[in-house]
Amino acid sequence: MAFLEIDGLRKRFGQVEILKGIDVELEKGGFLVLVGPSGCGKSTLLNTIAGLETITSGEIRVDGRAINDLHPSKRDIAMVFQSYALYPNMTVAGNISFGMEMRGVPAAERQKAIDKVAKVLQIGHLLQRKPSQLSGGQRQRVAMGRALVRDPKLFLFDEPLSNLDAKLRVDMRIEIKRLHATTGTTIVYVTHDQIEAMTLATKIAVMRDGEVQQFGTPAEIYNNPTNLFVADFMGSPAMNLIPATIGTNGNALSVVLQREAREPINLPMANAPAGLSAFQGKPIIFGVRPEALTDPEGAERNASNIATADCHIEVVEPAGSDTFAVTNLGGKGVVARLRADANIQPGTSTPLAFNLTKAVFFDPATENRIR
Amino acid sequence: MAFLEIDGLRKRFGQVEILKGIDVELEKGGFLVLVGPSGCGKSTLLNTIAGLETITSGEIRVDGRAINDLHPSKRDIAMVFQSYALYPNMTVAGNISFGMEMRGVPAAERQKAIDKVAKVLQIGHLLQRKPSQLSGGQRQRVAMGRALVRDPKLFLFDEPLSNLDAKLRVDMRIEIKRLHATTGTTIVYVTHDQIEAMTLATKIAVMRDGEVQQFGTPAEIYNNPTNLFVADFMGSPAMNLIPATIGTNGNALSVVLQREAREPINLPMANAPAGLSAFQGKPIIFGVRPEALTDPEGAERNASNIATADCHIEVVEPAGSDTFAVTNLGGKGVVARLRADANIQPGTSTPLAFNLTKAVFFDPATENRIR
Amino acid sequence: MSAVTTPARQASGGVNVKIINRIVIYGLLALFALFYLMPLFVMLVTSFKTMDEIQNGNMLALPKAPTFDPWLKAWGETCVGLTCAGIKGYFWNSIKMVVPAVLISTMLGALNGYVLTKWRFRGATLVFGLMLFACFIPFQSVLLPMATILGSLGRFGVTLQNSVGTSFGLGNPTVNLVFVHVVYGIGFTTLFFRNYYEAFPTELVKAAQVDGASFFQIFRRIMLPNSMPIFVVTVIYQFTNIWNDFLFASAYAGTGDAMPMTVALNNVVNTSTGVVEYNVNMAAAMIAALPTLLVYVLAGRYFVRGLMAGAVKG
Amino acid sequence: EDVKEVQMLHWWTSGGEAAALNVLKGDLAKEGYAWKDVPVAGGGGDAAMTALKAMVAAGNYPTASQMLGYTVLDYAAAGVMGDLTETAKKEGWDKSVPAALQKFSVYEGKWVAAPVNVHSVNWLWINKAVMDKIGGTEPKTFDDFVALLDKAKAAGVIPLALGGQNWQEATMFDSVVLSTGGPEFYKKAFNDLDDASLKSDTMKKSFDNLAKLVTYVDPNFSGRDWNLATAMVIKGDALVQVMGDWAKGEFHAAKKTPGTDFLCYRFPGTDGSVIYNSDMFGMFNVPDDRKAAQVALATATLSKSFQSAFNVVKGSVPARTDVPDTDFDACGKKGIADLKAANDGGTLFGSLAQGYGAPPAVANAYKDVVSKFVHGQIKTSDEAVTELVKAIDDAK
Amino acid sequence: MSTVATSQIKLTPERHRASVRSRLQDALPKIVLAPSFAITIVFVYGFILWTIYLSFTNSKTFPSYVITGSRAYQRLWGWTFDTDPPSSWYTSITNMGIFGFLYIFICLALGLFLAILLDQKIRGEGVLRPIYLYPMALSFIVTGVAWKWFLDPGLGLEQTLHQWGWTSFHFDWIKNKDFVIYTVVIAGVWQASGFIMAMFLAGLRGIDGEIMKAAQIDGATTFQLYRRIVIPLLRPIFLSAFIVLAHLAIKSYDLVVALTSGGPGGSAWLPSNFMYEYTFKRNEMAVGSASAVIMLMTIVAIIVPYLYSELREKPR
Ligand SMILES: Nc1ncnc2c1ncn2[C@@H]1O[C@H](COP(=O)(O)OP(=O)(O)OP(=O)(O)O)[C@@H](O)[C@H]1O
Ligand SMILES: Nc1ncnc2c1ncn2[C@@H]1O[C@H](COP(=O)(O)OP(=O)(O)OP(=O)(O)O)[C@@H](O)[C@H]1O
Ligand SMILES: [Mg+2]
Ligand SMILES: [Mg+2]
Repeated sequence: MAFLEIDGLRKRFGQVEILKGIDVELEKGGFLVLVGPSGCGKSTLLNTIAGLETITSGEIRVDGRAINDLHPSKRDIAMVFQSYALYPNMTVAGNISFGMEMRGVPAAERQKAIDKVAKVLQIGHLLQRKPSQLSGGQRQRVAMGRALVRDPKLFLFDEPLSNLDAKLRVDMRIEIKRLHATTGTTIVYVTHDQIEAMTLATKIAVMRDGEVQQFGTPAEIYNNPTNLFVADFMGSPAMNLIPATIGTNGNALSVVLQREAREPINLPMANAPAGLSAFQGKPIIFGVRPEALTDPEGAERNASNIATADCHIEVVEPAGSDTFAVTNLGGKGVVARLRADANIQPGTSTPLAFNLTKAVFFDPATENRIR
Repeated sequence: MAFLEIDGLRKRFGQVEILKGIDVELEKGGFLVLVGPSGCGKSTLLNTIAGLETITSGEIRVDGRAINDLHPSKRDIAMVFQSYALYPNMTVAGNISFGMEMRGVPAAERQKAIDKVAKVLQIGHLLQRKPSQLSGGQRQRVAMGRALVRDPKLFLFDEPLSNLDAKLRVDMRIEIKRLHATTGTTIVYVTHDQIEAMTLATKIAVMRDGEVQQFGTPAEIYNNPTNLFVADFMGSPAMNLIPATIGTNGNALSVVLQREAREPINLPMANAPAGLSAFQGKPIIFGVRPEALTDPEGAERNASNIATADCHIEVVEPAGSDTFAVTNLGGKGVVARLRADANIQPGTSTPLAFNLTKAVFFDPATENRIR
Repeated sequence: MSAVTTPARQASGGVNVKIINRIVIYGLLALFALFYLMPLFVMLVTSFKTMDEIQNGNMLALPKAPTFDPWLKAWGETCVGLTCAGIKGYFWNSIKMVVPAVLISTMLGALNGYVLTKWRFRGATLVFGLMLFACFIPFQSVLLPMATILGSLGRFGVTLQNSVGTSFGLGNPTVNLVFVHVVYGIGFTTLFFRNYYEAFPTELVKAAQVDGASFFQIFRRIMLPNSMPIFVVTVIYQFTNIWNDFLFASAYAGTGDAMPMTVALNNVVNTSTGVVEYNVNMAAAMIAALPTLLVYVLAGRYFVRGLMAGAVKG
Repeated sequence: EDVKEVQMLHWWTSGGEAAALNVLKGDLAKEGYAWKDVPVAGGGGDAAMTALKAMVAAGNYPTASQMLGYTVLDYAAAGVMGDLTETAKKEGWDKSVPAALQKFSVYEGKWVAAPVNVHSVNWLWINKAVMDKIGGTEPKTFDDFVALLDKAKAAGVIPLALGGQNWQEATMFDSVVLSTGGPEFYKKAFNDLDDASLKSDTMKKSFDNLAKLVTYVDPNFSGRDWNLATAMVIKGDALVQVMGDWAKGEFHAAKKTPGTDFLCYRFPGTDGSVIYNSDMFGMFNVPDDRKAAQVALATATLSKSFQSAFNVVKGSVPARTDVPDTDFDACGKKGIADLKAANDGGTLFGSLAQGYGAPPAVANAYKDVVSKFVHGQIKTSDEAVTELVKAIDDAK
Repeated sequence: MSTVATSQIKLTPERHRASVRSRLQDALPKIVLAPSFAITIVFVYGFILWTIYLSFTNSKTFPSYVITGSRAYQRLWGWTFDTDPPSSWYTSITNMGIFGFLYIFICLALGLFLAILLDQKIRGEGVLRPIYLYPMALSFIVTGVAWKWFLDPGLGLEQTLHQWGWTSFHFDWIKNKDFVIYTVVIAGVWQASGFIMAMFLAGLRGIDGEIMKAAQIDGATTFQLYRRIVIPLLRPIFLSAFIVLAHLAIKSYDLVVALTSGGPGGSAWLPSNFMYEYTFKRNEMAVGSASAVIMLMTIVAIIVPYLYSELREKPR
């Protein structure tokens, strides 16, 4: 039996149904990351788990026990709010220790815990300030501190790092990972950061409009998206989803990509998924991630199925560690990720290598994956 | 004469000096990104530009005119607040159009502008809601809309995209870039997102503790950090900064990296910076970005100065588009970015390629760059 | 560095406007202060005049021969009924009654406001509406039924006294007044707090719940510390209303020992015949109002700006 | 409650009255009874009556309460008053207290209240200096009075001091009616509420006379307290005030003596009649163990010594006709004589304005009409008569 | 579908275990509210019913519990149209209209205005605030006298200005039956507006500063800032202030008595004076009760729609 089980959870605000039957299970010590477009219901889901919103129907069980009717203060949950929700009348130290105080932890112990967490979060010098005297990131860290200082059954984090600088965010991410590894607590975590999602999660739930689109391990989600939405949503820059048709190339299938003012590209598929043959001659969506579409020098040397094609480069976007190039295929802008030093000019033609082992295909009608 | 000139700006809150003499200049139509650790004073700087905080000393000029004493409403500035600061009593549409209304834009025109901006921000269906009925990301988009809908002299954005999902964030980033390109407005922008900073900025100011550490173009900042702080701060994952010593390899200098329980690595430097020779035999900090430290197959094929060395891999972190591997050099964890498929196991040894053309060196005493 | 000194001068146009603005604002404030102070001024100068001067001089003129006697008389000599020991003795009666009544009604109001905004239940609005409307009941028409009930409670108190040994304060005029003022005060206190808490971020309550705080802990630790301004307003309101109440005080506690200040003051001021000693009356009135004035001045300091600033996004 | 204690609700809080009550307090103390004061001043007893009602509703009866006329009867009808008949018999109140007062202090044959004093309202209070200056003499008829007022006016003095509050206006009108219509008419109209009299031309004439008097009043009279009006006379700003004998207290307080500083005349044309009102101590039906104290109080109240002492200060006359007038001043002596004469001659009438002519509902309706007439809401005497009849009818 | 069904079956025993404590938890807010509510029901609504009952009896000095019909209402109804000369009741209700409107409106406007002025980071706020507030502290038992003098043409303002040489100045409203009610307004405003100022000030102090900043950036002038952002945010305070003022207006009994003793010919009466007069002075308790009932009805008619629009659950 899983530790956290959510069964057919529904929630309406007035007329609008915000959560439309969520089913999720998380093992003890698991790390569930909720991702999804803004407004899809992630915060609402966390709130229902915490007991801060009533649910319309469905059940939430923790450790086999239904907690639907349990008061939030009895659920033994720590939560970081997206809006911080710091107590304006208390100092940072007061904010952090409030939860412990409520649970009757002795003062000396509280002080120790505050000091420890303040060190981790680098807010030691702010302990005596009021929230109104803090910067955005500092507030967020205090909100984190309030959760981390406790030892609950379940952590709920709602975009806890969104206002931190990249460096601190990495530090905090590692800190959360360490917390998770050492204490083995169970965590539900909302983030918009791909890296956070991929590196922290043991399970990811991709949500959309109050429904879970795919629920699986990070690798499953990244490499085997079940539908167009998940494929499009996960990964940054996003997967290129190119309208294409399936042709034949000898007795193997091939993917035909239209180009502007040039003959189409015909990519031979060495090991196409079984379902693809049914689409011969029909339109499909061809999905390839930017990192699987690169300059031949940058391409993986031992990938089994690489096809190279000349592409017209429209935009070049150097981004420090990489350079992104945009070409046009199948009527859409397609992003390729090249090495940072790739010597490439907008307006020129350049051969790009397609790593077809990584390609995925979708049925444009159902938007589902063709397997 | 630059469009926005900030001269010796200082600001204290009570005893604490938060801005310690900021000097920044931005040409008309420029895009200045402020980055820096949480709490370094970015929001405060924006606030002073907007006239929302008094300044202790110094001067702010827009278009050659000192605006120190000008009321915020007279400065013709649009701003997105880190805390959104939406008007709780107005609908989304009201929030967005308020600024125009204040400036006497006729209703019909306002409606058109709202519709346009709502479409861009994908909040058309929320126009009649009150802020309290929005999710975090939706609120942030409304806050953006409030700024974008106007046509001010200067835009100030304080982490406007931090709560958006990656996909939307990319869309919005592109939107801002387009806005900037088409209208040629001048923008000051705070972000923690490396990609945003690198792709949007014409100038970046890296701040730390109320001081500007480096001010330059994104490429300058990324490739030529003036000091350890900037090098460390910009880029994600961060640049590896490895304690090393300078040795000789024939008549060329070489970098000597200590390893645990193995003989040191000795990397020959083909074109070392001139200043480095003075450090012969002395400790330095050797900086190499993760993307310049990769598996030999993934390394740039035509980089001029690549050295390969066997490294003991401690941690492997697959992150979708790449795999990060952590090894230990000079007593520090060092991150290498490998291809997503790199077949690598923690606990084994693997050759890693160092792209030394990209390496930078710092004096550990002054923390400044050795050139 | 030169930049540091120039800006103020360069933008002097703006500075001028600012100064004019300030002058206008202070001017208006001062003007209204005069308006409000006028009657107080009249009372003050009168209280320092002799009766001759009052009868023959201008009401607004400063006392020609200021005398402190009226104050001394009001404090220690003037007659309240047949006892001529000034009004000093009645302070304690009023305070004994006002302090508990204010505290109880304010706390109840705060709790009610808290429940009505942060623990909404079906019908909460109706309950609030009913309590609100209660503010409008004319006190004249509750005087008698309330007296009847208080009388019964008093008799019950005597029974208790005889059987249990304590009456729990039932029948005690001070307790009666406290009770009456609480009953007719909670409508307002609830209104004040409910409307203030309406804008109070619910997120904070949620956060505290997650932190394990109970219903009352949230109230005490989160709500109350953030309610200072409205607390001040409510206390001021209740304090003045109860302190100045005459109708209930005279009806339920007019009897010597428990007589509150207003009844005493009324007995000083509203003498049916005889020469009206305006100077003593004015002095007495001001002495009687001292506690309220003190509350205003002290409590006013707790109007602090920006309690909530930056607590919550959106 | 302590059985040796007298709880007394009253509104006599001003210096003289309080001093007078203190005499009573002292008398009781001599007999071993403590005085528990329950003073509620204001509004001529309104506030006290409200408090009394609440106390009675709560069942906390005071030993006694200062009360006026019909109120005593109302409370007696409600069955909350005690019975002092025994004491009355012993003390011979039936004989010494004027019958007109007994009408209010005896309910269904039982003594329920002890009258303290008798005020009469048909008085003129005149500043002697001003009178001498204008060379006036005592006016014997209404026309004399008008002539006198004219003289004062010509001399640049405010002829008539009036406080524009309804009870003052009505109190003056009581006298005007008595003067205009004579004793019979007054009794029929204002004590028996006889419709025909109320409607009569005499009443109309009375209103006209009132209107005439109002023309001699200064323009600022509205809302003025009666004692301020008295002060105008004392200071010589005004010649005369028509007011009950409590006005004498003000002259006393200002150290003025009758005859030399001020003059007291009966309202012209009312000599021989007295329009009275009286303060009573209503006695409540207290538990038996407190009755003794009550009896002591009642006895002390109607004792000759107290009656004399009290009324000297108060300006009124004793509520029993057998009190020697030795301590009284000239006006007091005249008052005592007048009362006796009126009592004997059947010309002692309750003041409608003061609540002794009819129950409060009627009295107040009457005051409304008079006041509206004085202030111009009612414009003609015809209208006034119609309104008066209507109002009294309504309130009956 | 099936999950929902099964989960509910599983739920039942769980619920039972949690029930006693968690029910108590759930009920706690209601338990806390209950005493106040019960008190209100008994001591307000119970007494209102009692008053209604009395108004149909023939109660005079004391309550009588024999229903005798609606004579009290008939009399009031008749008086409602007695305009020449105006009956006391007619005067009272028309005065109520004039006084209520002016008093509430001016107090709100002035209170808000002063609060806004005081909120401009004023030096000396600590001094000014109690100056504006103190009138509330003094009972009209005494300030009435000061006001009476001040407004009296022979003693106060008019006299003083005459002495200062402005002899044509004329201000005798307090003596004028048509204007006396306005002097009641002046004194009433003087007394209550400072408190209303304090209420608004408390509200202003609760507003998030960032929002004000945002509006300034949006180009709102100070006026617009207050009109469009601040005042709408003060809406609940308006409600409180309105209720306070409305009740003060309706209960302004001593104000009228102390200041005007009822005014020339009773021309300053308010319904509360009427009610008090009839109940306690004229011993016509039935009429007094009937007038109280009519007052309450009128308030219901005015306040309830307002309350409804303010309190109605906003559609989500
Ligand atoms: N009112 C205040 N009183 C005292 N210190 C303050 C106040 N407001 C801000 N500070 C401090 O000033 C510093 C700069 O704050 P600022 O908000 O500018 O930071 P920031 O760079 O925007 O940070 P972040 O990225 O976290 O938003 C912080 O250390 C903060 O704690
Ligand atoms: N009180 C409310 N009334 C009506 N709709 C609401 C309310 N609160 C939230 N919503 C709507 O519910 C949906 C889900 O909100 P939620 O806060 O869960 O989104 P989210 O997934 O957390 O988004 P984000 O990533 O932007 O924070 C949104 O579309 C929001 O507009
Ligand atoms: Mg959210
Ligand atoms: Mg910031």
